[in-house]
Amino acid sequence: MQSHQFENRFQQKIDAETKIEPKDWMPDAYRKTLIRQISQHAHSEIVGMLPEGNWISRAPSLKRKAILLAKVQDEAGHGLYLYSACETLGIAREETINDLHSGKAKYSSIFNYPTLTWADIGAIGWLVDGAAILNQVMLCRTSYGPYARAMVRICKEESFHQRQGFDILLTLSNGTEAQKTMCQDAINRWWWPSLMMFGPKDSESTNSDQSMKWKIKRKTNDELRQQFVDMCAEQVKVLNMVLPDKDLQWNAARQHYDFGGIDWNEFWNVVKGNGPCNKERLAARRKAHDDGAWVREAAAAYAAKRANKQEIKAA
Amino acid sequence: MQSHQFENRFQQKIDAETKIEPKDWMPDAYRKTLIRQISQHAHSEIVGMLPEGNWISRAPSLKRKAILLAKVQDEAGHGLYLYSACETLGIAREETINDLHSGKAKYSSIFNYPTLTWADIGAIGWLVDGAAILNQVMLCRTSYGPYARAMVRICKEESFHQRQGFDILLTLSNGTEAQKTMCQDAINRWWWPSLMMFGPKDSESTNSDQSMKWKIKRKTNDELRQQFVDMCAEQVKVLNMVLPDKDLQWNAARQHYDFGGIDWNEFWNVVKGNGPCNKERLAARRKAHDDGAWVREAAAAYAAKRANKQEIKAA
Amino acid sequence: TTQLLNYTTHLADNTLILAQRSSAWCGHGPILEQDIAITNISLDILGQARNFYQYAAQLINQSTNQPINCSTIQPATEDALAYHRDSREFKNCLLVEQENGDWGKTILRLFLFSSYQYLLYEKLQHSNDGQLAAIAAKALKEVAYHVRWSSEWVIRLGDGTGESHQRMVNAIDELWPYIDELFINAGYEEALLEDNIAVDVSALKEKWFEKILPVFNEATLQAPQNMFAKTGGKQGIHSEQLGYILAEMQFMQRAYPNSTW
Amino acid sequence: TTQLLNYTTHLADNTLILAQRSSAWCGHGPILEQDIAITNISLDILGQARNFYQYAAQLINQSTNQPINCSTIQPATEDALAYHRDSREFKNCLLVEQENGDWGKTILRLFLFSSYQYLLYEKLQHSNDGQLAAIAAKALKEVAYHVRWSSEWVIRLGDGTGESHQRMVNAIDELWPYIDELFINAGYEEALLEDNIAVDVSALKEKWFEKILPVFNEATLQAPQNMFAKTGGKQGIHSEQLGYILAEMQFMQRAYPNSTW
Repeated sequence: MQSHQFENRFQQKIDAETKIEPKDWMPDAYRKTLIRQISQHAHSEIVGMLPEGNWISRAPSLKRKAILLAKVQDEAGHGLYLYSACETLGIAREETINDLHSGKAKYSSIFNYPTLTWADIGAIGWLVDGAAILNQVMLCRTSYGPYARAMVRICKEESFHQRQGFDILLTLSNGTEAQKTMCQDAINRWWWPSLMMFGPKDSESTNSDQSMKWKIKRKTNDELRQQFVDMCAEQVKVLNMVLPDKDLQWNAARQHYDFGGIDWNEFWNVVKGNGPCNKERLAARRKAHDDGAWVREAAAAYAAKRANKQEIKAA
Repeated sequence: MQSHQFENRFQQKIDAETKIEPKDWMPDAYRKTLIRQISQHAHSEIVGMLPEGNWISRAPSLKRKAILLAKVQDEAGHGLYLYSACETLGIAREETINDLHSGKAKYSSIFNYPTLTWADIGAIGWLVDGAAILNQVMLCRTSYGPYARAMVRICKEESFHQRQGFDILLTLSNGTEAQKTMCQDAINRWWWPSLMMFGPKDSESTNSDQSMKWKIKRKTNDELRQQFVDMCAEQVKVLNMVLPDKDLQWNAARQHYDFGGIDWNEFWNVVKGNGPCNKERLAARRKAHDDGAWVREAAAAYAAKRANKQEIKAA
Repeated sequence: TTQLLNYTTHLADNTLILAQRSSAWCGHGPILEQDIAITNISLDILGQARNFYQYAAQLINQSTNQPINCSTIQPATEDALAYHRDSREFKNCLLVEQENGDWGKTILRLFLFSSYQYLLYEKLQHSNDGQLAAIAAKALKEVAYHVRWSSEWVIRLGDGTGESHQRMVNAIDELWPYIDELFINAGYEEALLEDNIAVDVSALKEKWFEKILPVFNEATLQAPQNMFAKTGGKQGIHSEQLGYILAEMQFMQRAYPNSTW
Repeated sequence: TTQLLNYTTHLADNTLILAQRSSAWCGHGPILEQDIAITNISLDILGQARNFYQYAAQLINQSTNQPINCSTIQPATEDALAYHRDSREFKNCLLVEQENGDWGKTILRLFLFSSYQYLLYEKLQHSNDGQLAAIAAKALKEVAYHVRWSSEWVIRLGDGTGESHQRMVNAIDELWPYIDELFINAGYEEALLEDNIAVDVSALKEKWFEKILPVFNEATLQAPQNMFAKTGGKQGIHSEQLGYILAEMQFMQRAYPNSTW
């Protein structure tokens, strides 16, 4: 069978909504795209632990502390699922992680913004997890089986997180003047970066068409972004807060909310490493990894010793 | 002239209240005693920066923060005077400091107690500096010239510190219930360790007699301790607080306050290194020294380069 | 009831401070799976703290006098107790407030403390105080897992590489002075022994060594002899660390009093 | 007057946070003489902060509306301003809140900032606001010394050993992104330019480089080209660090409100 025949068969499967599994033939570009996307997604979960982790020690009540701890732990779990999904494509976790630490691999730029107040934890839950979910719901039907299945597990937890985040903001919005101010301020700071999470405009997104054809993605960046705006524009009313966009308004003709222009300059700056916390985030991950080297070595040495002993016993 | 003639002359000078100066002949034991005592005193100033330094970042008002910073800085200055006095006896500062870090040299055990509340800063000023002053006032007339002169400078500042400490407590004692509780609690915790600062009872103090004869010391441990008790027993009334000693009472016959027995067991334990903070204090000093190694090396290297350049210029 | 309140607060403080320390690993662990594990354990311990504080708050609200100084907050709540007391009112053992240090020290602290906790809760589940008994019974299963997990790590690191062994030796050296305090009854414990409410911790020491030593042995580690004991935490006399822990932990409640979160 | 208050608070916050950071060296310096020097400098800077806060408090107490949120404390005082605002209300430049790092980074931060401060106060002493002018004139002499002392250290470390040179290169790399912010006028600065109350910081940049570069040159160090600038501090959008600084610094005032110290 010739290469283009494999390719045809592969595309037929995709078109027939048959999941691609690890041992199936797949085009190199498909594999590469998936590795890039899944590992980027995994890194985002892991780096995403940092901005929220920043408030674990200072959570304002024991209940919120417990919820936050559980949430950040869930993100570590998601990272684990995704690194595993990535490994089914033939790339070891260690290598994937090295790419993060070397700066070769990216992660979601949203996590390069600082969490400055407790309300930011609410805003991340509501907006950042909210944006992530729209993406992830779509990915539950992505064409690569292990990725899709990881997403199904992740989605359940994420929507829980989003509700918790909204609940933090709702509590603040019913609280003291200082709490209300804090709530609106967090929404102001997280709104635009959240919109950027869906990536560049469709007209400027290079990978989009092929990903759509392979059904890795099923909606375009702009479609998802519009869905997100429509959703938040309604939810923010429950909070008695406003989204920081004076151009935001319902468009009856489109049956969608119109919204203002995104500062793509800022977006690309943060992607390039010049966000407020890019250095800090990577430094924190590298430090955890470096500080843990002796632990991993010890665990490996111990495992080897044990294996050795058992061999001797067995002999 | 034979050795015992030198000794006689030396003792005559002492008896005539003539100060011994660095270039004068002195018995080895006198020199050693002084090195031990002055360096111990210098170390106490330096280590003593730590418990108070612990509250610089958390001082409850800007004014108190400034006063505390200035005070701890003064202690560094005192350390400097004393290391210099020590150097006149032929021992380099670096060596003296190494003896501290190796655990060979001692410092006042009082600094091995933790500063747990802001009131401790007041209690240290009032009680610890108060005890130190009695000792130091006596040392202004000590027989070794450089030591005596250093003490004159130090004493002026110390009595200022003591007043500041008392003022902290006075403010607390006129404050809220929580502040009053904090004030009494600090006095409770610092009283007995302060009494221990004067050293073992005369009957058990090994070096005392010789030091008295050489007029290094001019009062015994027990004399100074009694003087301290008499002083504090009156001052504590101004604070409307009590000293934590149920045996404390005025003895009209002695014209002194009687006071309860000291827990010498605790005293020796702390001296031996088993106080609450012995490890922490030494570790902090060692860390400062080790972390500063590259700075000292760089400064030396730069100075050498400059000297070299100037030589070349001069040539 | 003041003694019962003090005792319950002591149990609560032990767990809160340990949870606060341990949870600092979240997002910074040496291995992703272990990051998850230590966070899970922190969550368990925090849950125990909440149960104890809730009970303590109940005791305060039922009593007519208020023996614990959290006067600004009425009625007492778990948060009032956790966030509105200063360090002199905290009654946790010194062991749990010690700095995390490296992974080995954190693991060792957890191993030493949860081994103690296991023996404690095992007895406490039969306390004549029904609430304490119920909390202990529920927590016992969690603690059994903490002991198992941490002991496996003690063995792995003790008998791992030369470096990991040395780090464990150092950790033991740093933490050992805080062991004795676990087994010395405070006044509030003494007072509750007769009615079989509190556990006599002095009676747990031997059993504790029986749990610890085999693990140390397998880990090729040794328990130090006769190290000087540091005590005071159970009476509110802490190391200088605790003040910083509280300043950070309590900031929100202190800065924004009378707010709902 | 709101703008004047914001401006004064910005000047105060700059100095308080820098003093808070620098004073952490007290008792931990690399050389006893330098421990004394950095503490002395911290004291100077803290003194400037107090002057600015006292003036800000005066402005608040004179005005009828209260534009700064420290509602619990009446009348406004230097301490109310320093201890009862949260991080979003602090207006210091990001540069001063950066971690101390090693001695080289601390020195470099002081050198970069006090060189800026020197130029700033030089102009501010001619401000049409008499109080600001007086504070600046008084502080100028102190700052001149801070510049001299820190520049000597920059040279010594830059041109010292290979290690010290590398550490300085790293420090420059870490701190350079925070330089631009110094020279961008915030809204409250813009608003006060016309009346010659605030200093136009954008006009100081060139002179600043003229001060910095010869020292870098002598230190065999180079200023980076076109590094991305981080801003926000002057508008209250800080790094994650500031919250921790404040939690520690403000603890006593937060935990024991309405007390005299």
